[in-house]
Amino acid sequence: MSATAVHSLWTMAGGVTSTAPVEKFKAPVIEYTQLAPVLIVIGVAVVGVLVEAFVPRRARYYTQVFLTVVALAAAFAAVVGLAAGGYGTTKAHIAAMGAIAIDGPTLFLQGTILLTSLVAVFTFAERRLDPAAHGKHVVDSFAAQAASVPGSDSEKAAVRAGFTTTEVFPLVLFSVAGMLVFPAANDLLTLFVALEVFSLPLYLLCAVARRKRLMSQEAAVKYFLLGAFSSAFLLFGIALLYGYAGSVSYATIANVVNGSVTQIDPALADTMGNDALLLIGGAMILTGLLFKVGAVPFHMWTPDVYQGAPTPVTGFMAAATKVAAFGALLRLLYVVLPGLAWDWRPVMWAVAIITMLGGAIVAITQTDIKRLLAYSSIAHAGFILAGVIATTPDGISSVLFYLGAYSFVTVGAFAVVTLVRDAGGEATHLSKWAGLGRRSPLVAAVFAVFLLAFAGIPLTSGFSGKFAVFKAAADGGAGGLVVVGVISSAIAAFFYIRVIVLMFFSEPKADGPTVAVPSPLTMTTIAVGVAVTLVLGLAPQYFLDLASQAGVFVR
Amino acid sequence: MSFPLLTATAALPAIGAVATAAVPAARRTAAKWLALVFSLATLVLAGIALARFEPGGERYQLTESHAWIKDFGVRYELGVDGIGVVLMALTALLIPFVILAGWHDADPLETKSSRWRPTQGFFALILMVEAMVILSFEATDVFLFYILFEAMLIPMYFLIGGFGDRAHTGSDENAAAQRSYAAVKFLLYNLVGGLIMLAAVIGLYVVAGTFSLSEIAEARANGSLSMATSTERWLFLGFFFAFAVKAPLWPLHTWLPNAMGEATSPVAVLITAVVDKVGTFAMLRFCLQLFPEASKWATPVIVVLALISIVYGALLAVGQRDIKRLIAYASISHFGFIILGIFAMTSQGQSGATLYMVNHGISTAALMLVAGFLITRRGSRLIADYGGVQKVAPVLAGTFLIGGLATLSLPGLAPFVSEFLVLVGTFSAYPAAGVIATTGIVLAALYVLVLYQRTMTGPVKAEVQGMADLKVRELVVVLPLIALLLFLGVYPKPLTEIVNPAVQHTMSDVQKKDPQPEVEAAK
Amino acid sequence: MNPVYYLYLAALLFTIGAAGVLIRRNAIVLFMCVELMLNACNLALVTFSRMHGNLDGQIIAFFTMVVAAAEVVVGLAIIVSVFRSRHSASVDDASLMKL
Amino acid sequence: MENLIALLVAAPLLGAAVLLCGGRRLDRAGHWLGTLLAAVSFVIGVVLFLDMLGKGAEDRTLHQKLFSWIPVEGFQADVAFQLDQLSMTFVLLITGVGTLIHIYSIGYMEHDERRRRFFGYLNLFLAAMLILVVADNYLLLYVGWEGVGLASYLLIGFWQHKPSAATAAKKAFLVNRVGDMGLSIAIMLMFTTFGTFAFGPVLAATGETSEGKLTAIGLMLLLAACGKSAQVPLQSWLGDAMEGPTPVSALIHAATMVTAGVYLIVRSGAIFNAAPDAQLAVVVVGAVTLLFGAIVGCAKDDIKKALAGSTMSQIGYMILAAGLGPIGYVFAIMHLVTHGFFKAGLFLGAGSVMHGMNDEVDMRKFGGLRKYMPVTFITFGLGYLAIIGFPGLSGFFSKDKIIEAAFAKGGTEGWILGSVALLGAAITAFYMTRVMLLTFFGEKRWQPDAEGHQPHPHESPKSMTIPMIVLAFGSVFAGGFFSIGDRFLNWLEPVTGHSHGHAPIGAATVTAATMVVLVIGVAIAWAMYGRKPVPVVAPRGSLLTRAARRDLLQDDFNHVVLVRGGEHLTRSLVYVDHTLVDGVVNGTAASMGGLSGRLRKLQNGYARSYAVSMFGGTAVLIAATLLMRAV
Repeated sequence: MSATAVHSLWTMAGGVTSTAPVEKFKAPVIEYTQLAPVLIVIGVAVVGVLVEAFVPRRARYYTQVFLTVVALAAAFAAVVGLAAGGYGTTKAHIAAMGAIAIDGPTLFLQGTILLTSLVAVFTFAERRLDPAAHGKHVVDSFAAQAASVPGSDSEKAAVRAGFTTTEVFPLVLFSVAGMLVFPAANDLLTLFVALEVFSLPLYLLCAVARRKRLMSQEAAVKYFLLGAFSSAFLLFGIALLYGYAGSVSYATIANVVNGSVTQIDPALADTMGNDALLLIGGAMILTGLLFKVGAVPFHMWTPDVYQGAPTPVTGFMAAATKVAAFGALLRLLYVVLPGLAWDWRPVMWAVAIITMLGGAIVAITQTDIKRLLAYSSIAHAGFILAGVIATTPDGISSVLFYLGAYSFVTVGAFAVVTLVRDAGGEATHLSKWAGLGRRSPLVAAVFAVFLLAFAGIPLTSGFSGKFAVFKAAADGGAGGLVVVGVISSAIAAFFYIRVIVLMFFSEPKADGPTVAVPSPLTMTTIAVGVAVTLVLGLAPQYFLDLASQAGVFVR
Repeated sequence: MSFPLLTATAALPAIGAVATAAVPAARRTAAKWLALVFSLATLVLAGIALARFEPGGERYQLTESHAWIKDFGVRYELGVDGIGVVLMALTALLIPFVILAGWHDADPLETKSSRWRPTQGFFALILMVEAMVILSFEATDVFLFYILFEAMLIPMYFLIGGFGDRAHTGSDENAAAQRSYAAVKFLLYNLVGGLIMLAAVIGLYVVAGTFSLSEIAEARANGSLSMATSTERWLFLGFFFAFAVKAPLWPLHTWLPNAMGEATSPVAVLITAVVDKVGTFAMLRFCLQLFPEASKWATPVIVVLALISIVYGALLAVGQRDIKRLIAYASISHFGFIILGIFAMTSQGQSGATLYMVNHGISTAALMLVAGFLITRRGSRLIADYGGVQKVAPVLAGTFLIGGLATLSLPGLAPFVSEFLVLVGTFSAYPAAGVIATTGIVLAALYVLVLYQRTMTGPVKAEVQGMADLKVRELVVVLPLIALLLFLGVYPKPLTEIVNPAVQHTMSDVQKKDPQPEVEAAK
Repeated sequence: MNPVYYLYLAALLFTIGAAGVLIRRNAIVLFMCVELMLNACNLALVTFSRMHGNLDGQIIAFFTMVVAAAEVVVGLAIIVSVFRSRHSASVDDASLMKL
Repeated sequence: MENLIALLVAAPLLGAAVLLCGGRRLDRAGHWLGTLLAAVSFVIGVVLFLDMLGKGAEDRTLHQKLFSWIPVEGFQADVAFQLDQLSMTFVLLITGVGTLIHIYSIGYMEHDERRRRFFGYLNLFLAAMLILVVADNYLLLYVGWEGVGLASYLLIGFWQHKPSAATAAKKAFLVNRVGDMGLSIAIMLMFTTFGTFAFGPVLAATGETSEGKLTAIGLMLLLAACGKSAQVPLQSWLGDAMEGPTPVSALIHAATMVTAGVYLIVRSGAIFNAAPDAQLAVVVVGAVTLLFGAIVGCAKDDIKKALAGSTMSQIGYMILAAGLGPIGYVFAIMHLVTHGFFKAGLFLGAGSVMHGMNDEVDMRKFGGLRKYMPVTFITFGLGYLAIIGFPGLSGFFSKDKIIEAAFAKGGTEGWILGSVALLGAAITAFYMTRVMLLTFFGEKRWQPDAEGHQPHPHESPKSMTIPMIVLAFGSVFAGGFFSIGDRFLNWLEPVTGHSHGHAPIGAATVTAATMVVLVIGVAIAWAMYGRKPVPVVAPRGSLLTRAARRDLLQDDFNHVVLVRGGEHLTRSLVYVDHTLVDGVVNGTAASMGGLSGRLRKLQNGYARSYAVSMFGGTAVLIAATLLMRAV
């Protein structure tokens, strides 16, 4: 493989084997066109940083929004172009000297991430929701000046001056770039770097809410510390796997794991014999990924961070991170560790079960809509894990489909959450949502559609996704998981229904929140969410086809 | 390609629902008329379907088949057998009455809000339910059926929770709480049932690889699809559980009295006369056809549960103080009969059960709607608040009595035919069960007559004084139903002719033959 | 010297770091513990690199250092801003959101 | 000719439909229409009868199939009629007495604003009763059976504003339903045994099945008969049914409907003949009821209730006779017919008395009415003589035959049954004489009614007296007409069969014994009520009297055991439904909520504890993978 070629180059350069003639340095081959989506996003992100430096404050917002949207759209176009060019199927291969896999899942997930990010960015750019609070300045969801202390004079001054944190746009782009690489990573190093690239901007994004800044900062601290903690685990796992296989390339590790490796030098033979390295390493990498996915018991950051982060960020994070992380998880389990399936399947079974049940049960007693959606996302992670465990091609495609369906619902739902506001900003406490259906039937109805999709009611995308995943799981011999999934769906239904009851059947409170009339930006987000929800619910065949065509990993 | 009649029958009310919902807030009455017109047009289409159906022909007729979700092995497959077409027609028949009866049920109490359009919503939801129910009677694809089975819960849920009976005791908040409790209970019970069925649906796919009823049946018949006994049983239980919740069968019944009590009468009719029929219908179509062996295996338990439902429902009906809850428990008792008839697995039992679904739909509609008219007048659901109504409103009392007599299966009225068939069918297979079920007829008389006595007879209560008799709109609702009850009681042949062949198909699915009369068996 | 000992040391350092994260309250100390864990990883990587005789591990170690530096940038920014608003670096004080 | 059968039923049915749906417009002419249609039905009946007489005894049976009612695989129920001599007898009785009572009601109900509806119900009753007797299968019979039950319900509860009437109506329907349960089980048994429930095939095939099956069928039919004919233990509704207007009591609760049980048993003779155990049950029920009714009749002060007791008792005779088998069938029917005349006459007389006495029913408040209501007195008196079996009058012939047949049963059974029947005759003489004396003789004990109006007894209008006179003719002559030359026996024998038992004592002896007990009964009654003034307020009376006033405590038993027990049962079931069935579900939900609340606490907001969870999770993950490998 090309990766080893590169590495042996370095090895030789180190002079370990001086007997062999020194080869001529070969420039690495980088398939720029195939990496175009990532490169576009990163490039524009860098430009965005420059914009912050050089463009006058007044024009920054428009420039940034324009650049971000264009970047994401262009990247998406590139993905579509690649897919149309057959890179998802026949021409799938490993690019960038073994670092990146360009194949069906990669393109599908990149497409999903780019689209969800695009819609999510619309909510980032929304500036009409909070007009009354800050006088003449139009404001968005982000702090005027994140560095100023909450409640301090400098903050007030920043607000008065009409500052806005337009840095969020380049940050989002960096994060998206990381996410695009994450599921495509074909060696452990790329995996790690991508993880950090998409995580670090997210930590920052969490911290920059305009309202409830203390909570926002707290969310960021928690997310950061725990995220760093988990990446340490991931990295140690990487070290152990590398120790076991002598390589970080997925393909090589896979060959070593299932024993089909051809050349065995003594050192490799030595470490290969030590299964503990493999098992512990694998488990620790899983830990890192399960953390990102939000699976129990690595989920505990989720509610706090979802609640504290600015809602547009939450929506983006909940949707895109999950897609990227599951993509990476899939690739790890299907490409690197299939030989270890007998070991990780029972463990993942257990994780899936407690994730489904835990998420659903704890959600019952939640009183904050964002926390509720956080727990819901945990339960959904459990459902997706059920599909992951199927270990069949169907499993891959069902997970891909589920991720696509889920991410749009999530972005849409959080977009609706940004609309319901009172004097303190977003009114996220559930009691404030009482009677929303009376006051703004349309918003409530839209949110109900999202909730029903979360609950997996037929004719919504949630049902199609859930059905696909459960079907794959049952086909893959995980019937028990399906039963647990069904039970936790029932439990989960309870709290989704509770919100609907609250919105429609409770009398509106006198001091209840108002529903802001958003700009076309947020409207677009919500409309896309609803449209995708219904289309994937009523006529999912095209997308299922897409997912199943994309359901093959290249090795 | 011929005209997709079945699709049209289901699509029409769906379109109607959208159209009704789109009517501006101020044009309330227009929305009502629009809904009524759509429901009547649906009735016409259903009538055409009924007329086009040839009892002696193919098992499934008017079929349509289109690719839908290939990956799930799902096709958009429609077709009706005798049972389906009859129930479809019943649904189409009842909805105009439901709409007419609920004409004022969703008028907004205050007219100041311009965006809140309850009336439009109410009628749109009713039409939505109609569309889904009709389609579920037509679906010959398990997945398609499942989707509708679940999806219809949502409009039903909003109908129950959003439009409660305005006659209630206690404070408004209390009533609202009760109502949302009932709605949530309805939804959760049915959702849990549905989700368990989902597991079984997936299991079925894993085993069979398709959801097409005809393909599965064919594969089972020619032996290319064999299920392990335990698999079949688990799948059967998954399906049956969902249907038993919907039907509802004891002890899964407790959502029904709440839902029927809190909903407006037309919605209560919608629940018990239309939506719940999907459950019993599905037992006949899916449980027996897909899992014949498991059905036979489970029969003893189901028969016992059905018997408990019959007796228990009737006894609880006697003990109720709320008119609508009483009718709800009576319905539980009746559903016991239907399920008993289905699982007796005799021609008479199953024909009876099918007729029972139709007749119960009509008779409960009649009784419940009149009860609703009564309740609206007095503003109370409590039996004790009434007395002597027949003196002031004789026509109301008379129609109520006829509805009641139909409920207690008086010969000459339609329910008698079906109930007797069920009893005979059960008796010939399980004599003891038949005898126990017969006590249901005494208990039915008890709760109906007690209800009638306490509300309609005796001295005229002060609050009842001056109660108006039925108005023209209400008569238009009630009289056709009563006429139908009489007609089908005297001449049920048109129905039985359509139903019989379908029942024979089902009987051959489960490979059951009617027990021979002793005298002939001896020969 | 047997390189395995380095592995043991790496594991030990990793565990110390993890324990520190669990035990200490000061966000800065917590963060340093995480850095310790990352460096334990680096040690392990380098050791394995030596055992296998290829450079992959060493390269990753370099990357890790860069990443750790980036983490410091982000992390300190967040921690400092929290400190400024709360006048406390204790992570236990940041518990507005729970249940 | 057979097409007329449907018309027979259709005429009153049409009347019912028109009268009940017609609305107020028909108020003025409604009663005439109802009466006319009843008469039309009677005329058709007569035409059919004459036609039947013109044929040979063996081909008198007419069949008419209207349409296939419930065609289901293996199950064939037709709307088809069969008119044979037995049915014919009933048709004439029903339409004849029915028409008379329609006429009577024109006067009786004159002041009731709901008279139109009353006639509608009466017509409905006629139609249902005719369906009952001309049905050619048990299922259609069942339709008529329930139909008369409905009509009876509506008519007993006609004055619904009176709670007692509404309660009585409900009770009647409910008790009847218990009997109906028997009939439906019997039909189901027939279906599983014979594969059909048409009279012809079933009755022809009794030889092909076991006696056990037939006994079961027979007992179930008996249960049905008990309900409809107010036999012990389902007799309790009849007394309360007197809440209905008196013409109703006369028609439905004396002459026709209550005798349907007798019809059922006689019709199913072939089944009973082959099931001696069932037959025994029938005679026991008949004998017990005979005494029961008679005793109750002795104690009642309410004239209609006394007559109701008498009805019960007389039907007991008929059931007894029917239970005797072919010896008794004919006499059962004959007594039924004569009883139809005199009991209807008696009730109409009672109605006439009440009509004149401000609707007073307590006989202790009558007295000396013979002068004020001569026609009523004479017709009532003739009915009285007929019922006690005064020689030469109707009752004498029919009852005598039954007593004779009872003895002819043979053996100890015969002796016991015969004696019971004789004893019944004595008691009959006693209580009827009591009624007669209290009402028409002695001094006036009239009391003002609740509103303080002093009664002014007067003779009733023509429309009421004429039917009474006609019925009195029947009471006097029917028995003789039937018996002379065994006319009735010959008429019915082709249908019911007949056999002469071996009476241990001669017919003359029986007649003589009957006469003796009759005289004794009358004498005792005269001694108690004729010789000395009767107190207006009833004395406390002996234990038996008090028990008899309360229907021999049977109602109390029902009340305590069934009503109270039932109330407790339903109430506890409501509780169970709420706490147990619903409770389990709510409990699951609540416990889920509790679990949620507890698990929620883990999310305590401290980042370090989250890290612990992660660390622990990883540890477990690693341990589990390693363990998995080790195992």
